[in-house]
Amino acid sequence: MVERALLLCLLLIGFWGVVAKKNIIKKIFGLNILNAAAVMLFILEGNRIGSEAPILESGLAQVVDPIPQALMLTAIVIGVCVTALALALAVHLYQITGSFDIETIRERIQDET
Amino acid sequence: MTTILLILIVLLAVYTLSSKDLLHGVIALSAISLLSAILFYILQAPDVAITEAAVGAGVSTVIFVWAIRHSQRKDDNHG
Amino acid sequence: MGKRKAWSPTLQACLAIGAMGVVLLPVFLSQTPWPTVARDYLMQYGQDESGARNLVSAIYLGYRAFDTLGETIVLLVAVIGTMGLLSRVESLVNTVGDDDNTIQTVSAFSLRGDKRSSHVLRTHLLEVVTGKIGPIVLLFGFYVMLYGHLSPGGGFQGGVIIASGIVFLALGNQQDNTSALSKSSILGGIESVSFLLFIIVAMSGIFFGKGFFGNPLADSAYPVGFIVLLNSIIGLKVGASIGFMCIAMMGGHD
Amino acid sequence: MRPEDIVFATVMLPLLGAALAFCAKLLPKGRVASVVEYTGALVGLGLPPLVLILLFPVVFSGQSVSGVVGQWFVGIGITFRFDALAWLVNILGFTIGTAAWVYSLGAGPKGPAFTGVFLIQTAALCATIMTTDLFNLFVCLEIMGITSYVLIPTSRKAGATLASFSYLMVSASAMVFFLLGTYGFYRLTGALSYEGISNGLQAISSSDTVLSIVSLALLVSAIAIRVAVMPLYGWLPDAHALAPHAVSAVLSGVLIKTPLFALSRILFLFPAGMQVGELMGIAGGVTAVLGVVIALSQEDAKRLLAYHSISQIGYVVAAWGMAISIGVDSPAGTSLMVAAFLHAFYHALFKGLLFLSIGTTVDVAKERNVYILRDSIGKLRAAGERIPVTFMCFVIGALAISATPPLNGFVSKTAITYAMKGSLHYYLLSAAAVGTVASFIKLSRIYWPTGKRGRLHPELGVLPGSSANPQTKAYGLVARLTAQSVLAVLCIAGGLAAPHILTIIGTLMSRGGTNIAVPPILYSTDNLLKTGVTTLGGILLFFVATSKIGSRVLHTIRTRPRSFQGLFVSFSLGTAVLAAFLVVGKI
Repeated sequence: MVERALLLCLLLIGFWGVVAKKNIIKKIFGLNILNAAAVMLFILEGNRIGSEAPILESGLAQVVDPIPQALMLTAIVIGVCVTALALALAVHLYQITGSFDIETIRERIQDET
Repeated sequence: MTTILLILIVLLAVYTLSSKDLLHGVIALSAISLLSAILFYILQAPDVAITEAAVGAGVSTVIFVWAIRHSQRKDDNHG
Repeated sequence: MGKRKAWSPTLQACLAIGAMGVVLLPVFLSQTPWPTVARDYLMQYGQDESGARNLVSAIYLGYRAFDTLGETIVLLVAVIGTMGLLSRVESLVNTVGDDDNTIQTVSAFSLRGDKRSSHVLRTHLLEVVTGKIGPIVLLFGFYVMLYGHLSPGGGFQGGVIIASGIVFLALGNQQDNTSALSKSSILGGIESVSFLLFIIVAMSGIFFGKGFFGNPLADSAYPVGFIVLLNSIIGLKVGASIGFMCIAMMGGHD
Repeated sequence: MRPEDIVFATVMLPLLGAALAFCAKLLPKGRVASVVEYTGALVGLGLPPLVLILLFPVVFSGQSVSGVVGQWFVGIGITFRFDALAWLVNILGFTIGTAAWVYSLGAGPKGPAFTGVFLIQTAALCATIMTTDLFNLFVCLEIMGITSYVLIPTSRKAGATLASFSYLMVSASAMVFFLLGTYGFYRLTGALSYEGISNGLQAISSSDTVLSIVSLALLVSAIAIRVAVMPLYGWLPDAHALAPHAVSAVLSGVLIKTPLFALSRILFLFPAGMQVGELMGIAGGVTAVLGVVIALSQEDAKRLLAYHSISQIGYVVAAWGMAISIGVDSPAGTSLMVAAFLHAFYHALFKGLLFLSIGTTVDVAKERNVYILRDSIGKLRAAGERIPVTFMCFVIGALAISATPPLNGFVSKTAITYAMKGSLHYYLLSAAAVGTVASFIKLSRIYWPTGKRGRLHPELGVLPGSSANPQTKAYGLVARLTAQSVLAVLCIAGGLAAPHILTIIGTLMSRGGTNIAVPPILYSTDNLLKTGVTTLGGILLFFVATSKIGSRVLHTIRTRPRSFQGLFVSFSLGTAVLAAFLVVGKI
């Protein structure tokens, strides 16, 4: 229970970063944290029904649920790909406008066009 | 144990978003990735742990550092 | 909607986060017991059906391999997009206002450009150490890649390790002739060809009556061959594309 | 070859084509590389329609092909379903995709990398509409998203990079919430396929109902971001206005509609789905009106079109939502669904046409402001453009979107309003139609001739992306004009052949292969009278809008504060409202 409350806390911190931070790199930090919180929730809860890693050994034991783990492999990779693209866009915006501040960037681009 | 790790992760997350120096933020973020890799290992998810360590702490840190090297380290308005 | 300015941004943010927090409460605090149907099925039949002892690999490359194809596509597109933007970042630095309208990708780069020679970070020590470690890292990457069905790891993780091995080799080569593995054309070639191979392997099940993304070796003595094959292709592809991206990023200006 | 395998050709052939295009990237530039690239495009865009024709008898007789990818165990593997809905959306995707790609040969970004990414986007569209698995839907939506983030900034405008970044941030955050919705359903039912979730939900205890509702709300609002219904539209105008023209045509023609129809697959199966449909229907009606009001206030020609896309998607969402809230098995529901799809399809045709012809014009004139840009015909002529084609294409597109008989816009808008006569949506959409006419009168001013001869600065008149080599330039011109004329012909044909098309789509949308949709009466005196009144109202509104007071109001609307933060605030408040609406409806 405490763990899930902490995860909710982590998720909201990430969301706060995405929503309220002006610096676009900080926004990307927030997106990463948001993603990590969702991944941790899946793994944490999938662990509740077993005690062994899902690699079958000779002895019979209850393994944890492998499905959330397989799904989260995909989710982690997609998260990193999106982060990479977001950073490339951010650097490009910085090269155009000379700023990381989202409002400054918006103003400078509007002035230009 | 998991609770302690999660508390550390939450604290690092707050630091990541509030630090003035973006490079410190990147390092805190890769620390979060490492801690969560340990967490996944404890939670019987070795595959996810390896992926998180390789991708989260490795590749994404490289990209973040590249991005910051191409721009500026300081968060100007800090808000 | 015109009067948004009256609200302060902080208040708006608090409202958004508060609303989301309330919505997410039932998701995070649900006490419903976690379902065990799929786990029980996999424990009983998973190894026979896919041949892999590592059940995560069995799902990742067997039961739900279509998701994995999607994931590699996302990686491919992300690398193309990043490289395209990267080339524009570089060109903006060199010639401001250059504006031609064809999609570009970084087609040729090397760590040993003129700019690199004065780089402080590249000491002799670094070159020697990375040059020696590189092959070992590569070997480890291949191990993780090929044994993904038995132990933790697999194509993707192995691929990332291979990519770091390639980067080490690129950093550590002391002669002016860049090592073959870190050449952009070779890496790009491996990436494209392995993507083509992946799609052909995915379709191969059709000719064995197993359907799209079915296991063509399901009835043979070694059903696990399919997973090993997919692991190797993914490993090569991921290693090439991430290595490509990292070298291009490190080879840029400072 | 079993039917299950043939169905996947629509996904695999574009991917194969993309792989070929990427291989072409490796070859040295020249004839061989181009041949490989064009072969890839042919494989990816040309062959799948043939496969679709092959599959037509199957879906027309009311059957569907469904199963598990790779014949794995159904509880874990990915299930899919290829039915009439998937067939129709595929046709939509390939028609617009092919036209846009051909246009892109003439102007805008091109090259193997562009072709490859474009083909991957098409494959993702087909996969999105076929899948019946929540996590696979997540992956497909991510592919669609990431290809758009890559394609939007290829126009090399500074604003496009910002638009792409905003779109990325808001939709990537929304996808995390989609993942949490998936988590909720998996926790409750242990399944990821829609069928499994729907069966599992019947057995849950009442204390878990709230979790199931919240999960559904998270999924719906994450998809609604992609569809750009009213509170969640903020990312769209910049992205669509600043992307390359070919990409704009695909984005607003196909990309915002596919997730909507994919969502209907989820909603059919859930008890709370009807309420979601009801709420989204109202949101759609409001979107149609507000979108057109903002469109009327715009100065930038392409941005005006982008706001129009929001307004027109509002029509589609209104009819779609109403269909789901009535229930798609009833005749009324089926007719609404038919109308919704028809409008989605026809909107893709005429909006694609408008984006391409306006795109050519603004590129030639190097000016996007509809107040400054005048006498484009003269400028086009001076640039060596084939005037009749580009100008006629614009006229056809503008008349179609303003619902002038007998063009296709008239048919689909009449079909929608006919099916929803008497409801609140009916009045909202009629109001939106007036605004559409007014805003297109405003847009067509760029072609009004002035007294002076059209003159060009020396550097004007060169289309960005077109080559200096005269022979290549000629090929490019042919490609652009072909793409535009094909779309224009389809617009006219879609209007003339409307009764047949309505019957075909009606049969496809009905269960069991017999048409239960009520065919709308198109050319009744009522409808023609209404069209006349709408046109007059539009002209009147145009004069009101150009009056002093009108232009001041529009200026206020245009310069309303828009912030990045607002995107997220509306997303999270929208989700909260949706969840609250569903929870209250349940208790």
